[in-house]
Amino acid sequence: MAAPITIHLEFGGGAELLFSGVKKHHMTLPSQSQPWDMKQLLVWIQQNLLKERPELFVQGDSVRPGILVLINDADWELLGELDYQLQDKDNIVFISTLHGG
Amino acid sequence: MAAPITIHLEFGGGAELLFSGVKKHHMTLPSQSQPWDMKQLLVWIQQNLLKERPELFVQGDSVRPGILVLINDADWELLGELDYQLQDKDNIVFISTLHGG
Amino acid sequence: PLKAKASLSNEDIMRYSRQLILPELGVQGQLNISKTSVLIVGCGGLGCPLAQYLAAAGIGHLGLLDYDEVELSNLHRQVLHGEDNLGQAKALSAACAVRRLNSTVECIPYHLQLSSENALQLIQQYDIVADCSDNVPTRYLVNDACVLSGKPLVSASALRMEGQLAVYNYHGGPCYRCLYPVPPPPETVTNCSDGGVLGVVPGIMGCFQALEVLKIASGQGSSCGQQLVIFDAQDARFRCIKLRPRQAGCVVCGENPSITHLADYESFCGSAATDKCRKLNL
Amino acid sequence: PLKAKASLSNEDIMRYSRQLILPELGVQGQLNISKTSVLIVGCGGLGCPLAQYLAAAGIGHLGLLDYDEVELSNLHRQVLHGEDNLGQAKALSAACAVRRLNSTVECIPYHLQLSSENALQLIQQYDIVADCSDNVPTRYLVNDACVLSGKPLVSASALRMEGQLAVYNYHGGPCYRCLYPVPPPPETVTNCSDGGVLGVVPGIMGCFQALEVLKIASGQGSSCGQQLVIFDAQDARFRCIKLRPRQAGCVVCGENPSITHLADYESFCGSAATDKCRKLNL
Ligand SMILES: [Zn+2]
Ligand SMILES: [Zn+2]
Repeated sequence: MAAPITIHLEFGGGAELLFSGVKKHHMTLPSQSQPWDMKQLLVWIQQNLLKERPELFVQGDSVRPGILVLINDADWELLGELDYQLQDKDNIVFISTLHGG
Repeated sequence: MAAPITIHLEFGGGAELLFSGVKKHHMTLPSQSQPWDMKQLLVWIQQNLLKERPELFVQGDSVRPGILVLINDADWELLGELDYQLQDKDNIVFISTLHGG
Repeated sequence: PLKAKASLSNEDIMRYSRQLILPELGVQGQLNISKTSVLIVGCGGLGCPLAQYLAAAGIGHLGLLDYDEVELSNLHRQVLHGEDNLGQAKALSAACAVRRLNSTVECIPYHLQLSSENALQLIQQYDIVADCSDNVPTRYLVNDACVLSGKPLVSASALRMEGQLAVYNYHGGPCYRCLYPVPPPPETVTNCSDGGVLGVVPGIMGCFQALEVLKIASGQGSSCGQQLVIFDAQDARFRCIKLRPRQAGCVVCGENPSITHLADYESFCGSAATDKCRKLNL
Repeated sequence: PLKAKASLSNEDIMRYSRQLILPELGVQGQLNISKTSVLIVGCGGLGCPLAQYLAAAGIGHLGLLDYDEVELSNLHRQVLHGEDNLGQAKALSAACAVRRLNSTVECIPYHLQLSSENALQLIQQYDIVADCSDNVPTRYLVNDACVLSGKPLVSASALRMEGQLAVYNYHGGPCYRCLYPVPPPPETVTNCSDGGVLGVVPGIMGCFQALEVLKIASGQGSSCGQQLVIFDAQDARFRCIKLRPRQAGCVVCGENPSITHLADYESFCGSAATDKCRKLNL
């Protein structure tokens, strides 16, 4: 069994509007047999935080195009994307790309 | 005996000009009987890094007026100033106040 | 202080529509901005972008103070002044540029040096003060005058490729003297004439000042009240520093202040209230 | 490309003296700036401060591109345009303002929409491109044109109280498509007309763009080549994100690019190359 972990979730660039406008969320993920990975986190967010219009946040089993995922201030592509295993106190940011000028 | 510790020193706002223009210094402080404190660090900097014109950096046993000391992104006044005991991997910044506009 | 506008005109609604729809601002925030008066001390590298964005955003009343005239060596960073303004008073040149941008802003140029004699009388007429000056004595003078008249002070500075910003005397936070009780030895102070400055660095810092002024004016509040923002343009890196609280022993904002009126800041600092004299390069 | 200046005139030395003395710049850096040409795509909230600070710093040649005319609702953030310029082409209005500031800058206004037909021919004439546009199709178009012509792209964007900045296709780093291979669903895209924007936020981001352009032009180099800077104006917080490297599979800058000429970006993105149509607020 992996122990429960706490993570710091942030939404920005407009993605926070899907979460009642709240940008910062301190979350505890329950213990489970395997370590948490990003793929499971996305499912968990849909079930526990994202109350409506999931198609504006996820597409298939990943985030929709135009949302960048950052793990501890690094592009998640550098860390394995969906396969990244979450560590206690990780900071995960979902940020919508801005296009205005 | 306290073990040797590594610290990250930074100088900015012009204070780096006293250190050959080098802003960032990774340093290992040797082991000593007592834990290192800021007062001892100032002496150590004078003896090991500051080659000339110490009066532009220190005054008495503290930094000269107009230099702000930051310990891990907090004003050192919040952490005991000269009495703060250094921890391994601390980030210590000495920044000259700017007045231009 | 301006009399409160009860509502926005149709033209106001058109002009400010893109910021009115922000939930953080809204109609009430815009009305608050339109009834706020701001004194800008220094119409140079910081004061120019600051005045520009405050005027554009619809600030009610802008005081533009500078004793100096526009020189060719100013134009690389003091973007409200153009080649046609060389030799003109900066305060007047800036006021003309502001009027081109937004004629609904009440704008008063002060072509004078801020001094112990005039500072309180001037600052008392404004809601927020922005320190865009370029020398140590003026920074202490502005601070003390803001503490004595109870005004928030949005302060920025820039040199070479670095900038600093803080909001002093705001919501119970520290003042400039809480942080810097003793002025720096004059031989350690570098100004922009001596040390140089990349023009867009005060540009960024002046815009940042405008942001914090607008957040205070609109009612949102500044997030820099007990913080110092330091900017390193070479690394493109900003850093947010948590500062000490208001100091009980501060001689101007503490519990037993010994400074109850403005004195001689040039002799206190051992230097002149201008950036024109040459000092050691540090 | 401009022919290289061999030396600075006495007037240049006076005008740029405060930045010439910076060790990071020096005479060679200033000469480099004076022979650099920059195309600014979009003369709005980002393009105005960018053009202003590039011109002030003595950039050699500035292309100012915008298809649009100045409207009252632009003035809260598009600070090169004044009330007298309402109805004028933004490219022309911006060029006039730039000339007031620095008549030695060669400035060409382009009152047109960047398109697959004209983008390559235009961009090939410039050393650095700055994306200050306001819509998704233009951002892909500018990116692809920069990759195909081998130009660094200094890109910024702003909305509500947030901003983003990155330098693409620079020193072997990623391009915009490496990061965003698939355009966002049109219904998730918000523009400044719909979502609003606090004017000084593009002000700060446009100044930041000017800084990175000047660092590239002078020879210092940008520190944002594989980085994304994100700015939250409410918290006054900047964050620097380490980005993925250039992607071998990128369709335009990868090892086997399938995009070798510019196509139809509006249909690729499912939206128009303007920020004027209304979309869902997200
Ligand atoms: Zn105080
Ligand atoms: Zn690519």
